[in-house]
Amino acid sequence: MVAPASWPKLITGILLPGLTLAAIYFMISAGLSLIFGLMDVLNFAHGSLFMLGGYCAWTCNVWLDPNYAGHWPITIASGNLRFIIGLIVGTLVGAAVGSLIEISLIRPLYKRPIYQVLLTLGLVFVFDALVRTIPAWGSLSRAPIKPPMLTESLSLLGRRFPSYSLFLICLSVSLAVLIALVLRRSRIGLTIRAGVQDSAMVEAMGINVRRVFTGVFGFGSGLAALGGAVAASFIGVYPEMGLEYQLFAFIVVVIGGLGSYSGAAAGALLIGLARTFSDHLVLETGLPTAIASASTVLVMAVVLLLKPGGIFNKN
Amino acid sequence: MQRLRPLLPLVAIGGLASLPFAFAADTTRFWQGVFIQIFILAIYALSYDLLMGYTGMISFGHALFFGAGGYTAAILLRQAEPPSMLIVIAAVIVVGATIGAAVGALSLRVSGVYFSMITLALAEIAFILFKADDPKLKPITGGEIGLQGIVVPAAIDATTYRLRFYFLTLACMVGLYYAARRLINSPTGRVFVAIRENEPRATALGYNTLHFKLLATAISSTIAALAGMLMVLYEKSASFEMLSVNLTIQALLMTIIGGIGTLIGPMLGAATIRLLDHGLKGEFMQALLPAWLRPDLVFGIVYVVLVLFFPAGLMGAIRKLRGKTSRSSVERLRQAMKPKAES
Amino acid sequence: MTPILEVEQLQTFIGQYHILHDVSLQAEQGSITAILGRNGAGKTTTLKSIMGLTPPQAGSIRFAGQRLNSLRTFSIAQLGIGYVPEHRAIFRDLTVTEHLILAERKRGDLRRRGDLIFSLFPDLQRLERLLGSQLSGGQQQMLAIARALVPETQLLLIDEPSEGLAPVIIEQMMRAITALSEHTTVVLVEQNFRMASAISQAYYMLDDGRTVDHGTMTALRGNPQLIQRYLGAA
Amino acid sequence: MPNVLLKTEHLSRSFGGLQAVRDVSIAVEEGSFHSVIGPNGAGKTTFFNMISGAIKPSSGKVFFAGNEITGLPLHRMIHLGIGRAYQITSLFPSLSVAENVRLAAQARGRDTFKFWQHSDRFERYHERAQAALKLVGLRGVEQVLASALPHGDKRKLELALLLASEPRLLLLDEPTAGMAANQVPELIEIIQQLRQSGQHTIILVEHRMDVVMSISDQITVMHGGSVLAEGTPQAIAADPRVQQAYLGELYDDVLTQPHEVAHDTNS
Amino acid sequence: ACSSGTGVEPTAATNPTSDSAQATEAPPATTAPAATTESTEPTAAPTSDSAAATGKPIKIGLITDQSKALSLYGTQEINGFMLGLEYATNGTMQVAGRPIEVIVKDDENNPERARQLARELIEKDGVELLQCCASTSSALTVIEIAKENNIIAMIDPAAGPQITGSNFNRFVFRTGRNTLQDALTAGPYMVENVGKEFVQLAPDTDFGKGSAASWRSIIEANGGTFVSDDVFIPADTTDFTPYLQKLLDAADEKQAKVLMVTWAGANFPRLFQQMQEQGVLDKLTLATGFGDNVTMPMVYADAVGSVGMIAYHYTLPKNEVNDWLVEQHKAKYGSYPDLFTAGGMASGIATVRGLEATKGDTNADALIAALEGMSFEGPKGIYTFRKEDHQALQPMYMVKLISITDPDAKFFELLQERSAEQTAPPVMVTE
Ligand SMILES: Nc1ncnc2c1ncn2[C@@H]1O[C@H](COP(=O)(O)OP(=O)(O)OP(=O)(O)O)[C@@H](O)[C@H]1O
Ligand SMILES: Nc1ncnc2c1ncn2[C@@H]1O[C@H](COP(=O)(O)OP(=O)(O)OP(=O)(O)O)[C@@H](O)[C@H]1O
Ligand SMILES: [Mg+2]
Ligand SMILES: [Mg+2]
Repeated sequence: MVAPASWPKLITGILLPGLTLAAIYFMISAGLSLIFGLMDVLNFAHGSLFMLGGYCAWTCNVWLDPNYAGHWPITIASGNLRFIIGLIVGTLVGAAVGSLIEISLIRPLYKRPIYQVLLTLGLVFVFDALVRTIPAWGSLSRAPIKPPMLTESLSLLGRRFPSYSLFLICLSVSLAVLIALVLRRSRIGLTIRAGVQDSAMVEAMGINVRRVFTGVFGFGSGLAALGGAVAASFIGVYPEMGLEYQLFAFIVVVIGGLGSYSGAAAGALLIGLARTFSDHLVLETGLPTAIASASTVLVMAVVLLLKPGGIFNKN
Repeated sequence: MQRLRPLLPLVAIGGLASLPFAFAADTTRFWQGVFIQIFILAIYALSYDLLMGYTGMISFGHALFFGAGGYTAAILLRQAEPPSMLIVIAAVIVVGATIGAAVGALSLRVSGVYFSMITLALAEIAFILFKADDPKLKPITGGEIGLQGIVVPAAIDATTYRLRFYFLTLACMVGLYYAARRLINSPTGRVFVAIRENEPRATALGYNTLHFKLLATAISSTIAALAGMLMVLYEKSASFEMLSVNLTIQALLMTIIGGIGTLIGPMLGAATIRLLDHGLKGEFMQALLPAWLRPDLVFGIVYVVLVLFFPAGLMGAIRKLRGKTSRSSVERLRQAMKPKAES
Repeated sequence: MTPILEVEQLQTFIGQYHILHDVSLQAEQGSITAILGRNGAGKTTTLKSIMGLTPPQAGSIRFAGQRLNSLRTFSIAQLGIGYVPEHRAIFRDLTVTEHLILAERKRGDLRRRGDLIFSLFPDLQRLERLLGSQLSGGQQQMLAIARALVPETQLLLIDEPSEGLAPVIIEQMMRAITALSEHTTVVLVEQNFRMASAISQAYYMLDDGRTVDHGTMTALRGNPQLIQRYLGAA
Repeated sequence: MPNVLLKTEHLSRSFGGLQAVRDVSIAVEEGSFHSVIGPNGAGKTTFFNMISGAIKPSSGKVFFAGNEITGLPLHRMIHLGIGRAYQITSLFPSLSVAENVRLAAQARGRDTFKFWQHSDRFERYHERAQAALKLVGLRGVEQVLASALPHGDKRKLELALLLASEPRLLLLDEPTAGMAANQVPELIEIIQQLRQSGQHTIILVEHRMDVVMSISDQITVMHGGSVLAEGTPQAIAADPRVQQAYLGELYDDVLTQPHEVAHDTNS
Repeated sequence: ACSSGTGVEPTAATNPTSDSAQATEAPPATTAPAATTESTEPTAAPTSDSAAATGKPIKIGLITDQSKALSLYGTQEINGFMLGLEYATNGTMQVAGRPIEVIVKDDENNPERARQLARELIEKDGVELLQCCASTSSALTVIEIAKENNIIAMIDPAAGPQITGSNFNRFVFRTGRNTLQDALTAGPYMVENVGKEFVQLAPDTDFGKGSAASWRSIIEANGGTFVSDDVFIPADTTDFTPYLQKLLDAADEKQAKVLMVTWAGANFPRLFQQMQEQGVLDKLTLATGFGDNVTMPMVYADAVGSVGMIAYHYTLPKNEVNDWLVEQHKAKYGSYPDLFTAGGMASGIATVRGLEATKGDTNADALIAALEGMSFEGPKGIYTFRKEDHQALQPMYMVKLISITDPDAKFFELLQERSAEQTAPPVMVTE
């Protein structure tokens, strides 16, 4: 079907870019999977937190730059340092805002799951408008700013591969492993799963369910924001990015199977590779390019029809 | 007050029918247009409520149904010799019902969020296909430009006969509302509600719930398709926007704001959203609000507050105002229990 | 001996409905106290009020001298109160073992209490890997009780433990509760009057959200009219 | 010669490695009252689930009124005349009591797809629903939402749902669970009435021995998935295996005086 | 060719405050004081509209993006249009005794909203003329409403060829250039001076396909060849690698020399960055259209020295109108007029000139008669509305990028001015 392509090309043209996409998808999906799967909260605003992380990181990169024309008392000469500060600030802001959202808005709605969807959907509008309202951000799209240490490209099998993409992939994989270890070794997962079904009963067992929920929500949000902060140097920032990546995150989580953490990883991998593979397919066969755009949802539809509960569904 | 209740629908219909004559002459055309859109959106919201509010199936791809109706009408009307309107309507109904039933059939395999997501996927695929700039598809779908300049039968052309079209859509809305009412009060409709409440139990009572879900999606889809057709007749164009997630979200918003599972609520929701949109972005509000407070932000905040504090939407608020809560079910229970406890 | 649990003139609303009007009760350390009353009398609500699940609007609850009224449920539980709810409240997606692990309040609780639990309900050991939803009705009830036994508690609130259990198991459980009451005070809500009367020393009779009578179980057994009046057939 | 309404042949079901029901063959005569008892986890509910079509047997067959019904989907069972109550209450929580029962009554009729007519026009379902409510003693709360009923009344409503579909065979899984002591006789009264009306064949699972012993024609004792014993109440009560596996000492007295309650057994 | 109708979505890197301020500060709707010039005779136009005589204001509805991705262009259009009116009326803001009133509406870059606003403007606010918009999709819906209501719609900067092609109707006049004109500007120059072996990349949209076809036909007509299939990239692409590899293959295996890029959308900077990182720009000479002053500095950092076409830059035209524009713009808005300011101004001027010819009558037939074939002096020189498709023929520019840091935005050196005739596109009207 696909014109025979040499192995190096398949690796540099499909595998690596596919992994790069998967890395971004995973970072936004991991938190959603935790929140959505464990707490049963369908957080539509998860993408907004991704966006928030992105904007915060971008702002750090720009404002702390000594060349920045605006007025800002602190400047940092090293672009690498600005980048790292951006990641930290983005993550922290995301986690804080996420926790706040949980405490103030989600908490009253644990008994009305549909309303969580509706409320967080409203938050998407609020965040979208907020980003456009903040003068420093606005409606326009902002170009990605990469740290100097990651602007070089590496030579790989006769092609050049951006080192930032490699960074994305490595970061994502290490995060995946780290979180998996934390989850496996803690009682938190258990508490949350039980708390979702009957939080009153879990409280009656002496566990502060609310705090656990807030913690998980904040953690998931922080992850999304970190994803956004890292992605910002690759895709730039723009107000629509929240909803755009939110959709990917939903798809990933659903493909993987609700609440399955490894499912999220598998889902991200699947749709990342599906996208670059169909990009390749379209180029080689002259099929309509719409197929590449549709690949993500197509894969989801096929997976759900074959395995109605997602790949890693327990039942 | 209670005695007058049966008159309420008549008053409402009468009010809407005389509305076009209430506007100032130089803006009446505009307001007629706004209300035409409201009526069409109300029909669309109604169809969503039938599915979400009564059968408990949350579709994230409702725009698919709306767009299907719209494109069917548009494609037929753009034929060199367009078929009669009756045939167009019949085709829209057939297409709407078929697509709806097909989507309903998916619920055989997936349920809950998975159903929502797969409907989203289907709508998204349709969206991408209809938007695609593909040599084979474009002659039918119009691609990104959509199908513009559709010729509507002269007698119902909204440009020349705006008022006539106003009454046409009003009649459609009222008719479909009563049809929907009838449906949910019918034995079939009651089973829809039973499925929403507790599907396994409905099955155990002896209902083949799949049949009912098929029926519910087919009917809902047909109504949405009719709304899409009306929209195409009014706008004289069909574009891929009709299939977009935005439109599904609109349906969701209208339903929530109006009040889930009340039929009339989502229709009010449609009016609210359209008028709010016009109001918030109109000169008056812009003069009133500080420049940085964007209308979208106001809308978002109002919406969040609504969901948080008025979960039953406008209808819930109205009922509250009319003091219905005092007769809530729990109270009725307690009253009913009293004599028994003493006996 | 001072009572470990003192409840005075409790008034509880659920939403806007006044459910408990005036409930008072006391439980002596190391005793088993039964709360009796017909269907809907407010027995479950009393236990929930103590646990802070339906916080009372008025009245006072004291446990080991400490006021519980304004505490949140988990803090109340952490004071050393265990709760077996009406209708089991088993988590569908957690395995039996996971239920027991979750019930630990200190590391090693399960190790310490495992023997007691599994001797009481040997079935559970066999079912360790099953999910809550896969257990039979009675097995769920066993798990609900077992769960409350994992941590060391000074007070156990048990709501209708015999529901759905086979007679042999009920018997076993009654013995266990009696044995347990040596270290732990037990407050028991039980429809099965036979069981309640067999193991408890004191009773409180509720009717329409009020304590209408209390005394020793021996006294109640000698008063068939009272039983007839408040419980119907005994 | 009374004919057999329900028959199972070598019915088995396993979950993973666990054999929950093993080779159970019983025959229930039309119009009789048959109880199934056994320790917790003996497989009673699983057995019920297979008869009522909620789960499929691993092997074996079920016959109803002479026809094989093994593996038929759940919703078909009601139409054949098999109705069951659930061990865990399962209702339509935010519908009224009356509507809950009406839905059950309507399920067996042929009017469900008449979506152009108002449901109130089908008086017969309303009447049937009222009759069922009356039978279980739930009058005066028709307009109350099912979720707002006290637990005991929910059980009654559950029973009313069942009766409204006018089944020939009634499967009752612990109907008294969660009922107040004073309501149990009431319920037993209802079940007695059903039995005497002769229109129903009833299979009951119950842990309250006083109830089981006083009401059953025939008792099957399950243990570890298989049938341990079968016979009349007297025969079962006297069976030492049953006593040992299920009854224990607490009910010694019950076996001799079914309606009396002994007070001081343990003190 | 990135600077076409739906254009590059403007992007800014280093100066986050200045451009967004621009984007949000739309000038208020301007109402000129009622005029007292002598009233003119009623025109011979078929309507009995006596508005011209009574001095009733002429309301113009301006629909464009003020708040979303194209708001930068929308703002340029608005500022330019107002200045155009001012210039053409000598500051009186009235024509033939009728004051001009402009009502600006934000379509949020959403065609459906543009349609609604067009209706609202006509039916509620009583506008008699329409001006729109930054996006081609919005323009396409607005021209349908214009047709429905017999009202003239002046289009700028939307550049999709179908506006004056397959979707043309006689009420449409476009002062902006379309993508074919872009191709006619750069194509011949590229073939002659840069290289003959081309490969091109465009978004997989109507606009991208149309633009690519324009480039292909013009370049081939001028002796260039495309050595590889055109690469169309879905607009929602995040990682462009598979597509860029295709370009690299074309360079390695098919000796492509020049890369034509058409792009539109938020991800242009990302595309450009990836082209650099993956060595596409090392192997192929980039031929592109240059964009606005805000986007240039950050996207084209490494492209100094490259050549391309541009529709307008304030340093290029040498004429009085442009001088006036630069001066006034600087005075009013504190910055130089940008890519689409000139287009907006041309629209304003064309509107006034047309109305002068009809003596203030906004009747469509009268205005069409006046505007068809009309030439007028605008910021780029002489513009002429071609009779057949109402496309304004206008001068275009080939430039070389010499700086991206100049504080006065003097980024370009003019290589060649292409005349209105040289860049006249073929007539594509299908009716
Ligand atoms: N959520 C609620 N809303 C309104 N009323 C309630 C609610 N929960 C309980 N009630 C009412 O409160 C009263 C006491 O209920 P409670 O459950 O405490 O009784 P109980 O003595 O435990 O009865 P049972 O023997 O049935 O378990 C009942 O009349 C019940 O209907
Ligand atoms: N889905 C399942 N997966 C695994 N095991 C199951 C499943 N359902 C039931 N079992 C097991 O099968 C056995 C029989 O269960 P069943 O519910 O039939 O018992 P029962 O006789 O009704 O008990 P009880 O009197 O306690 O209700 C139990 O050990 C139970 O754990
Ligand atoms: Mg209770
Ligand atoms: Mg059972």
